[in-house]
Amino acid sequence: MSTATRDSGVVQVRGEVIAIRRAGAYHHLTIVAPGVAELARPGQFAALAVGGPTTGNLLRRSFSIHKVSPSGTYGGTLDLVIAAKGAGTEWLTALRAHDTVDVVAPLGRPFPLPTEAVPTVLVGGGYGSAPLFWLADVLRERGCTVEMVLGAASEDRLFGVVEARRAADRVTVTTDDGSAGQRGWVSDVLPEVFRRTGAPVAYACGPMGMLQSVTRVAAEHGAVAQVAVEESMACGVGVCMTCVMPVRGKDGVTAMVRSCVEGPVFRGDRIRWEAFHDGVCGVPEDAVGAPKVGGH
Amino acid sequence: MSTATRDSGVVQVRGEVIAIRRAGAYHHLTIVAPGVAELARPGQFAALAVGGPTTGNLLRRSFSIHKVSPSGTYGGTLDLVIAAKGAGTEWLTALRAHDTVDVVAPLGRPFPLPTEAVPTVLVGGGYGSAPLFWLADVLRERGCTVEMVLGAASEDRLFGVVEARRAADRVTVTTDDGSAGQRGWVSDVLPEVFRRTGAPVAYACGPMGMLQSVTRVAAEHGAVAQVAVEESMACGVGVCMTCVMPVRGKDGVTAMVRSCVEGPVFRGDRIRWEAFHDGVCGVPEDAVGAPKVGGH
Amino acid sequence: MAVDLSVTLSGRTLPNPVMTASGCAANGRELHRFFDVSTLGAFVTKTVMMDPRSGRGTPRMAETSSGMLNSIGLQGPGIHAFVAKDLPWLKSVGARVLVSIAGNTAGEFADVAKVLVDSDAFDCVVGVEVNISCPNVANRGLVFACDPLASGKVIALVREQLPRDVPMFAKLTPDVTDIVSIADAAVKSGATGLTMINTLLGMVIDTDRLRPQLGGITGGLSGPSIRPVAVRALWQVTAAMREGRFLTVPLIGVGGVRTGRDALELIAAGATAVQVGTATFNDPTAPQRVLTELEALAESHGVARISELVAVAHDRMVIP
Amino acid sequence: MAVDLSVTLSGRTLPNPVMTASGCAANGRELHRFFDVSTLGAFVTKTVMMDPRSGRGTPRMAETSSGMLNSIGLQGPGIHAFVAKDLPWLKSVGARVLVSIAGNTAGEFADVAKVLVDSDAFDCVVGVEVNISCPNVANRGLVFACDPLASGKVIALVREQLPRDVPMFAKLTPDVTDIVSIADAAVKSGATGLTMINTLLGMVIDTDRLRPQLGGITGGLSGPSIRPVAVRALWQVTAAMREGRFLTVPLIGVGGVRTGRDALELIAAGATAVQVGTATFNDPTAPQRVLTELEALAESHGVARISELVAVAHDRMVIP
Ligand SMILES: Cc1cc2nc3c(=O)[nH]c(=O)nc-3n(C[C@H](O)[C@H](O)[C@H](O)COP(=O)(O)OP(=O)(O)OC[C@H]3O[C@@H](n4cnc5c(N)ncnc54)[C@H](O)[C@@H]3O)c2cc1C
Ligand SMILES: Cc1cc2nc3c(=O)[nH]c(=O)nc-3n(C[C@H](O)[C@H](O)[C@H](O)COP(=O)(O)OP(=O)(O)OC[C@H]3O[C@@H](n4cnc5c(N)ncnc54)[C@H](O)[C@@H]3O)c2cc1C
Ligand SMILES: Cc1cc2nc3c(=O)[nH]c(=O)nc-3n(C[C@H](O)[C@H](O)[C@H](O)COP(=O)(O)O)c2cc1C
Ligand SMILES: Cc1cc2nc3c(=O)[nH]c(=O)nc-3n(C[C@H](O)[C@H](O)[C@H](O)COP(=O)(O)O)c2cc1C
Ligand code: FES
Ligand code: FES
Repeated sequence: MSTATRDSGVVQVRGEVIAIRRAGAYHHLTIVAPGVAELARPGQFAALAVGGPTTGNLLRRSFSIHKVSPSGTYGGTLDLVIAAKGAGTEWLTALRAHDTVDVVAPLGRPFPLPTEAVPTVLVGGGYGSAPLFWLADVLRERGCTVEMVLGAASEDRLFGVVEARRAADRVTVTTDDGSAGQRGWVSDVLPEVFRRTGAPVAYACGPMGMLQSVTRVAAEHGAVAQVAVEESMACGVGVCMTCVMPVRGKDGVTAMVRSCVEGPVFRGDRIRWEAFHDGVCGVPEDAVGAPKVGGH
Repeated sequence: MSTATRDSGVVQVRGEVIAIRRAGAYHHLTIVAPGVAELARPGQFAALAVGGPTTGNLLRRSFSIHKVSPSGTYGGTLDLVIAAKGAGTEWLTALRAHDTVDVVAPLGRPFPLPTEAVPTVLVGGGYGSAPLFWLADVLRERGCTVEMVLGAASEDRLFGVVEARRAADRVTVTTDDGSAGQRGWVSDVLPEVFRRTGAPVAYACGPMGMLQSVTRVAAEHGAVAQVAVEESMACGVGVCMTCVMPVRGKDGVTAMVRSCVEGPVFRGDRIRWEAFHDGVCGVPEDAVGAPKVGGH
Repeated sequence: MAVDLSVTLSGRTLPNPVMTASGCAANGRELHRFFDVSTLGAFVTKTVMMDPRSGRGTPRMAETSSGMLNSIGLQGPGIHAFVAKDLPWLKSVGARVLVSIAGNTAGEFADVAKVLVDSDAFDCVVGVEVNISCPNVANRGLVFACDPLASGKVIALVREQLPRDVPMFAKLTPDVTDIVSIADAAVKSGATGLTMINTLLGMVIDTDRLRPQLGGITGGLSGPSIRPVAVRALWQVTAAMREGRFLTVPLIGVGGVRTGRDALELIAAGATAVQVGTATFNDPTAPQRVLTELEALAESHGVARISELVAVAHDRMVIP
Repeated sequence: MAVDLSVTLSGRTLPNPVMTASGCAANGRELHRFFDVSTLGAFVTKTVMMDPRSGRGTPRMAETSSGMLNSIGLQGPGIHAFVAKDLPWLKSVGARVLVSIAGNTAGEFADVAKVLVDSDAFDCVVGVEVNISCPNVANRGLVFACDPLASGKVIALVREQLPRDVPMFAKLTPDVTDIVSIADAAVKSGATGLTMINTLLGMVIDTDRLRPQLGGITGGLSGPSIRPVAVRALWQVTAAMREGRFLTVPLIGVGGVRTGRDALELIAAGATAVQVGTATFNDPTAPQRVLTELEALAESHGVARISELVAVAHDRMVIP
């Protein structure tokens, strides 16, 4: 079933859905996907083909890996949390047990882990919390303390509040409408969390606006934010150049880098947030190879 | 569910598959399709949308109506016999009970029935026999005797041999490879059948080559052949002009007529068989509006 | 609050912007079994020429990924039979009719228009669509709409035959290097509007028989697969008109519309009205369904009139 | 019996006719995780220009029915970085490389070719693909390949830089009224082959925001939706060559190939080799899978050599 893929850290496999259940506004899928669990690290993602043999939707859909388990009754499994929003996610969330789906995983760079046992803050927006519980487990194994902040528009759009209580040392919940936890945004509660924990590092996954404010608040408290971004991706494997964003390298030089292979996790302070505006992102003038005035 | 369609003899309805089972090389589908049974006559067909919401296959697939039943536990049903050969039929034959499928039916002109109780010959090639059992019932209700000839390439490609024994007064089976019945083609046995029955009319459904030979043999025995043709159809409802074939009208004038609305049943001797050649059909020079030499 | 769906095309006000596409709805009777064709903004008839035409041999179609190829060869009864039978029927059910015409020569277009204008049922005609995306017998079969001069000539000759107040739409092919120059020529020659786009020239080979699948070898590609080309063509011509490169005329968008959302896409690019073609083969009620879906969508955008959405995307670009 | 899959393109023999398509496979490392890129007939690199280029802003893609739009804007490292890093890597894994080059001006194309020819790893290069489907800065951004003169000029200048025995393919856009005249100009100016087709110009409007979905407004349409246009272009140019209108050169087919059957379709229309582009985004092993499927299909047609199937459909027409 699984395609042996040249010891390259990624497999392509015809997965079998073994469980699919609602979780608030989302669907939680468990897929038998041999080979993925052994390779995956928190923060990486999976790219799924959608629509079946007659489909007109050719592009893969990407999802953060929620968790993996190397063995089990059915072989290694992969868990994803999917919000139905368009043709592809509607097809995926309508799958039934024993249906098959083509999976390429794991993809992208995982969250970098601290070398020492430090306090950490994990921030998830909506389904963005999906990869954080597994990350929390790994961090706690390394002796880090984990404080989690989960935010969403409304209660049904929160994911994993119960699991958070198990995985983290402390959990704060916010919703825009106050239907659960504190009314407001995660950025409202974050300053207090950083103050309290003195965490030198925050991990975040969620909408771009949230990632930007986590980065800002972290910086204000001397912390580094590691953020998992979500940019439109056509291939997910690094060959199409659609998923780029302006990121400053270690050398201080900005380039349009592929978020599927050099991300999806970036240091928040390296992302050129000012280039993003209402769903569109421009090329900063100082980026490598940026169009010259009057040029291309 | 069913769209009331203006008392126009056809309905569009979201059908529900209630049974699907193999029958030799074919799949036999029973679909709840309220409204169809009341309107349908033997020889008409149904056009089904395929592929589901994300599909890239836009065109409907046409199938002879095998039988209908106006009421039942589930409401009116429609039975079709489908050979999986391409994307659309593969999708249809992979449907499971309770899946839904968009059906437009009944379409086209049915087999014209004799006004008197006469002997009749019904000839089916492959799945082409599907509409003939229902036709046989109707003919026998009218006092006609029915003799059936079923032919196919091999035994698994015969459809309804058992049902034929019930529906007809006598049944002859032929297969190209001799795996069932007599080895050979239906046209090998037909002369004898016409001689024996003295039938003034034959009804046939199957591949074009077979329809042509049924027409020829019928004519040789002074009988009229009513044949249900199969031409590539994009719409099935008469609006696209893809399904045309050269047919001589009552006035003797040949026109390119739509087989979906003026057919699929034509008098065999009206079809300009000589225009067909290896899957391609030309426009006879004497057809209405035929290209003039050097013209369009 | 209900959205006002009416649109005005070159002086004629239609109750809504949704139409059938020429050649995808025959001349009305067949679809009338599925929905009342008079509920559409207009009914666009199959292109008719002077004489009856048999069209091409078969196969005439090939399914393609999210689309199809056709090579019908403009089969039709000829303009005299059309005005004697089809047009009166459309009038009798209360349809507003946009009549699509063509000719083998520029002169034939004009002759067809004349017969139409002189016909009894002409008062149900809300415009003429001049299908210049067909071969010009006088010029080695080159499609009229591939050449600004030939396009302009046809349009000017047809214009002479039509009463001043009858809207005339030139239907353009996308198979050109510069569609704006063809649009320009058509408008300068008297087209009061443009319909875009006709099919793209395409071909399918049967890989079992290893020969062209269509009897006519090449065919016209249509369906959702070509919608991005239609949107682009509407956008380019609208942009040129907004820049004042030629007179601003209404555009009718066609190409790959299957849903109300698709219709809105063409409208936002610049179309005042929208035609539904190939999607009708998938769903015979498609034109009516598109209208219903479009209405709901316009409502969700909070506009009072659908016309507020015409070309709206030109004003909403984000330049970061 | 095994089919001989080898094909000869302008003097270079490749083990099989399947390639990646420029811009759909990056420069090899990423796909090499999924299959050994040296097993393909050739690996076609992302178009490279003189200087590093950031490409356009985002969004750079929109999914369309059976296809997609992209507006990457030729992002790349520049030819110097390419010959320093990418080409040696491709050589190290044993790939045969078809290098795609472009320029903002005709002169820049030639300069890029010169750097390539002078590079250390040049011996793994089996040809140069000249991507003339990009904007000509000197002519108001009009795409070179839309104009026979501009196309010819680029080809002639690049030809001067390349050793005689290095195959040179001109990559054509389908967005022209007459692709045969562009093919003619390219061949007359020294192209030893042609690659067809590049993407079609298209556009998608986001119907929630009512604005163009791509940052670059328009983009290139690719994928199975455009295959009928690719087949038609290959057919027309092959027919013209068979009629002796210009020198017969090998064609590389590209456009919508997803399966071995699709590849065979392009081959039967006239392509000697075939590139797999957008399908790779659906399935990262697509180029290799297409090769396997094509081999099985050729076998089922009972040919000894795949080259027997090139343009075969031109000889198999049924004229009833
Ligand atoms: C690294 C990464 C991780 C993600 N993790 C999750 C997750 O855990 N759960 C979840 O529900 N969603 C996640 N997403 C978003 C998810 O990929 C999109 O919601 C999904 O692709 C939308 O597909 P659709 O067919 O429903 O929508 P459509 O709008 O029909 O999609 C059209 C095209 O746009 C692309 N696209 C649309 N929205 C997005 C988006 N936000 N990101 C990337 N591509 C997009 C699709 O892949 C497709 O190619 C993630 C995205 C990325 C890039
Ligand atoms: C009046 C009529 C009655 C039919 N009855 C039956 C039946 O009872 N059982 C059965 O198995 N088949 C029947 N067929 C044939 C059936 O319609 C085709 O096998 C089917 O359309 C093939 O679809 P596909 O997606 O599998 O093949 P594809 O090759 O993928 O089809 C591609 C396109 O070609 C059209 N097409 C291909 N073959 C045919 C064909 N033979 N006739 C019409 N259109 C075709 C399809 O509709 C589709 O639009 C009938 C056809 C007609 C016209
Ligand atoms: C079967 C068929 C027949 C057509 N016949 C005509 C025609 O006679 N005249 C015309 O102007 N366009 C004709 N067209 C083109 C359509 O009107 C329309 O411009 C094109 O199909 C694109 O729209 P669509 O994608 O919605 O089908 C035809 C299209 C199809 C599919
Ligand atoms: C994301 C993307 C990037 C592309 N970049 C290039 C390019 O740099 N140079 C080029 O010649 N063609 C480029 N193309 C065009 C492809 O090489 C190919 O000609 C086209 O996509 C049609 O083939 P397909 O349908 O198999 O994708 C690109 C296509 C896509 C989808
Ligand atoms: S999604 Fe294709 S390069 Fe990142
Ligand atoms: S199938 Fe469309 S007219 Fe017959």
